[in-house]
Amino acid sequence: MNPLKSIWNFLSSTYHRLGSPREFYTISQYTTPVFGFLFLALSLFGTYFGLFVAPADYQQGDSFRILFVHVPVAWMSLFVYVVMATAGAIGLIWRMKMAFVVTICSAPIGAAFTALALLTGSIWGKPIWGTYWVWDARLTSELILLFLYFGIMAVYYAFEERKTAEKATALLAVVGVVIVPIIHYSVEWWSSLHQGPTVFVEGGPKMPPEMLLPLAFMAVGFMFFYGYALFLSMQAKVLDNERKSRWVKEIVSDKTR
Amino acid sequence: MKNTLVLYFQREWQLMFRNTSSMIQPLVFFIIIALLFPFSLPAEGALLQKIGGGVIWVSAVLATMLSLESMFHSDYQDGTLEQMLIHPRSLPLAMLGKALAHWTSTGLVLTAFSPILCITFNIPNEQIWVLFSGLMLGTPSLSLIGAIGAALTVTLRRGGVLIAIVILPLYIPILIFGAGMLSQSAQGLEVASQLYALAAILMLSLTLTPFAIAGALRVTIN
Amino acid sequence: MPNSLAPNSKQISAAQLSAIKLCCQRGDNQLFDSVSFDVSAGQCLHVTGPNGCGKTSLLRILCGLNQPESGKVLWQGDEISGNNTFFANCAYIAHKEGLKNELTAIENLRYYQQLDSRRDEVVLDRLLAKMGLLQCADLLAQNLSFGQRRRLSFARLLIAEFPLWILDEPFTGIDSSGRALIESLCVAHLENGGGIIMTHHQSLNDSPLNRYRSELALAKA
Amino acid sequence: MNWSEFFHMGGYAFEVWTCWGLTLAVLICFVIYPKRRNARIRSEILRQIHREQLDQKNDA
Repeated sequence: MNPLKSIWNFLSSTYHRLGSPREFYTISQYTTPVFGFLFLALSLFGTYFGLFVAPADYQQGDSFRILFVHVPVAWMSLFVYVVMATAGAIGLIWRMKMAFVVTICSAPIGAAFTALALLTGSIWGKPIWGTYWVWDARLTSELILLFLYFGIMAVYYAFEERKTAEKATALLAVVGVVIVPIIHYSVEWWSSLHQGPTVFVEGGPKMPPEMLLPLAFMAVGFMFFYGYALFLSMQAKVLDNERKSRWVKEIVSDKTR
Repeated sequence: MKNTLVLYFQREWQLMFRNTSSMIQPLVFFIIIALLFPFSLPAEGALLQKIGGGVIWVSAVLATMLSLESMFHSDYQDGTLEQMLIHPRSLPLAMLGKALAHWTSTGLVLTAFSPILCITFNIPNEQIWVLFSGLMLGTPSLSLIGAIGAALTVTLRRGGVLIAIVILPLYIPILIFGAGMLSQSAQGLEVASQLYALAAILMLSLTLTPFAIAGALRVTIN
Repeated sequence: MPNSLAPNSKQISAAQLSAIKLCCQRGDNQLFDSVSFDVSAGQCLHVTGPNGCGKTSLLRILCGLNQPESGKVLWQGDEISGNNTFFANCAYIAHKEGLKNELTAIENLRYYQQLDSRRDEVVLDRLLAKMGLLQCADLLAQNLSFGQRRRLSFARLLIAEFPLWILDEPFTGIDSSGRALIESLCVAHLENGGGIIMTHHQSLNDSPLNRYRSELALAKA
Repeated sequence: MNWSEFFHMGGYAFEVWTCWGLTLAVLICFVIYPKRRNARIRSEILRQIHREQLDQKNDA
C-alpha cells in the first residue's frame, strides 16, 4: 500500500476515533503534555532570541520587542476563530459531538488572545503615536473580532439545553467566519479614509532574519499552547458532559484508588 | 401552486396589516432616536450636518434591530413555525420571503422617511439623495442578517438583548459603507464605490442568509 | 403534490413508518431508550405513558422536528431527515394548533390550502361545513372557542392527502359531538389505508378506533 | 550583558515588560483554570460514585 494511502487511513481513523469522547480522552492524555512541552520549548527559545539576541530596532528602539508577543497573539486570535468555525461546521454537518466541544472550549481562548492582541497593540502604539488608542485598521478589526467572540460565548450561555446551545454556537461561528473578511476589508477602507496608511508598519518592509526567526518560533509555540489549553479544557468539558457514563466513572475512580 | 417566496411574503403582509403597530413602531422609534441628537447638540448647525448621515444610519440600524424579535416570536408562540419546519416547501425560500416582508415594514419605511429627517439635520439637498440610495441598498441586508439573530434567539424568553450582542458586530460593514457615503459626498468625492460595496453585501445576504436562517431555526426549535 | 380531493374517494399511498431503536434525551436524563415499532396502512398506534415520559418528544421525532439521540425513523424504507416525500405525506397536529390569531378561520385554512395545493373556495367551504365551523368561518381565530380551534386545526388534515397523521392529544377539550366527528374522520382515514399515531391519556377501548388500535407504552424514565 | 541595562530596555521598560507580563499571565491562567476545573469535576463525580455506592449498600 503506498505511503499516501496509509497516511490517509491513519488520519481518517484518528479523526473517527476522536469523534467519541472516550477515545478523545485517552488520546488527549498523552498528547496534552506533548503540546505543553513543545509550547514551552519553542516559546522559551523565541523569548531568548527575541529579548536578548535580536538587535534594537533603529527607529523604535527596544519597544519593537513587543512585536514578538503582539504579532503571534494577533495571528492566533484569527487562527482560533477559523478552527472554531471549522469545528462548528463539522459538528453541524456530520453531527460530531466532539466538534462542538472544540468550538465551545476554543471560544474563551480565542477571546483571550484577541484581548491580549488589543492590549499589547495599544501599549506598543503608545511610544509611537503618543496615545493608547488609534483607529488603526488592524486594531479596529481585533476589537470587532473580540465582540464576535463575546457574541458566541453569550449565545452558548443563553440556552438551558446543552445540545441546542452547542448547535446554536456552532452556527453563529460559521456565520461569523463568513463575515470576518468583509469586516476586515470594510475596516481597512474605513481607516484609510480617516488618515493615510499609518507609520505603524509591522516588522518593517522586510524583516531581517534575526527578527523573523524568534517571531516564527513564538508563533508556532503559541499554536501549541492553543492545543495544550484547548485539550485541557476539553478534557474537563468531556468529563462534565459524560458524567453519567460508565467510562468516566472508571477513569475517575481508578485514578484516585 | 404559488411560489414559496411570494406565498410567505403575502402572508407576512396580510399579518402586518392586521396589526399595523408592527409597521408604525419602527418608524416612530427611528425618528425619536434621530431627533435626540439635535437636542443634545444645541445650535450646532455645522456639526449636525456633519454627523447627520451617521446619526440617521445608526437610528435605522437600532430601529431594525429592535423590530427583529417580533419576526419569529408570534409564529413560534402559535405553532405555525413548527409547521413551516416540517413542510416539504423549501424553508430557506420561505425565510427569504419573511425577511423581505419584514424589511418592507421596517427598512423601506425608514428609508422613505429619511429625507424628512435629513431636512432637520439641514443636510444639503444633493446629499439627501446619496443617503436615500445608501439606505435603500443597506436596510435589506440589515433585515436579512438580523433575521439570523432573530431565528437563533426565538426560543429564548429575553432574546432581544442577545440579538443586539450577536448581530450588531455583523452590521458594522454596512454601517461603515453607508455612513461613509455621506462624508465622501460632503467632500464632493464620488460615492459609487460605496454603493457598489453595499450592493455586493446585499447580494451576499440575499443568497446566503436564508440558509443560515433556516439552519438556525432547525437548530433551536427542538 | 397530492391534490385536494376529499380523502375517502381516492386510495392514498400506503402509510409505512418504522422506527428503529429510537432513544431520546432531555437535558441529562434519558426519556426513552431503543423504542422500535412499525405503523402500516390501517393501523392506529396509541402511545401511552405517564406524564413527562416523552410522548410528545417521540411524536416530534417521528414527524422530523427533533433528531433522536440515536436510532432511525424510516418512511417507506428511507430516512425521514430532509426527505421531502415524507414531509408531504405526514401531518402533525400539536398542542399548539398552528393557527394565526390575527387571521379568520377561513383565512387560516386558505393559507394551509395554498401551501399544499391550488386555492379552491369550494373545497374550503365543504371542509368547514364538514367540521361544523361554517358559522364561524369569518371569526378571527382568537375569538374561537378552544374546541372550535381544535376542529379547525384538525380540518387542516383533510385539505390534502396525508397518509400519516401524527396527533398529540386530539380529543382534549373537545365536546362529545366534536369527539365523535374526529373519531369518524380517523376511522375513515384508517379505512382508506392511512396510518395514525396518537397520544391520549385515556384508553381507547370504548371508541370505534379500538379495532385498529395497537399500543406503545413508554415506561417512566 | 549587564542585567540592569537589559531590564531598562532602552527606556521602554514599562511597555515591553507589561506586554510580556500580561501575555505570561493570560497563558498561565489558561493553564491553571482548566486544570482546577478538571479536578473539581473529578471530585464531584467521585462524590456521586460514593453516594451511589451508599445507596446500593442501604438497598442491599
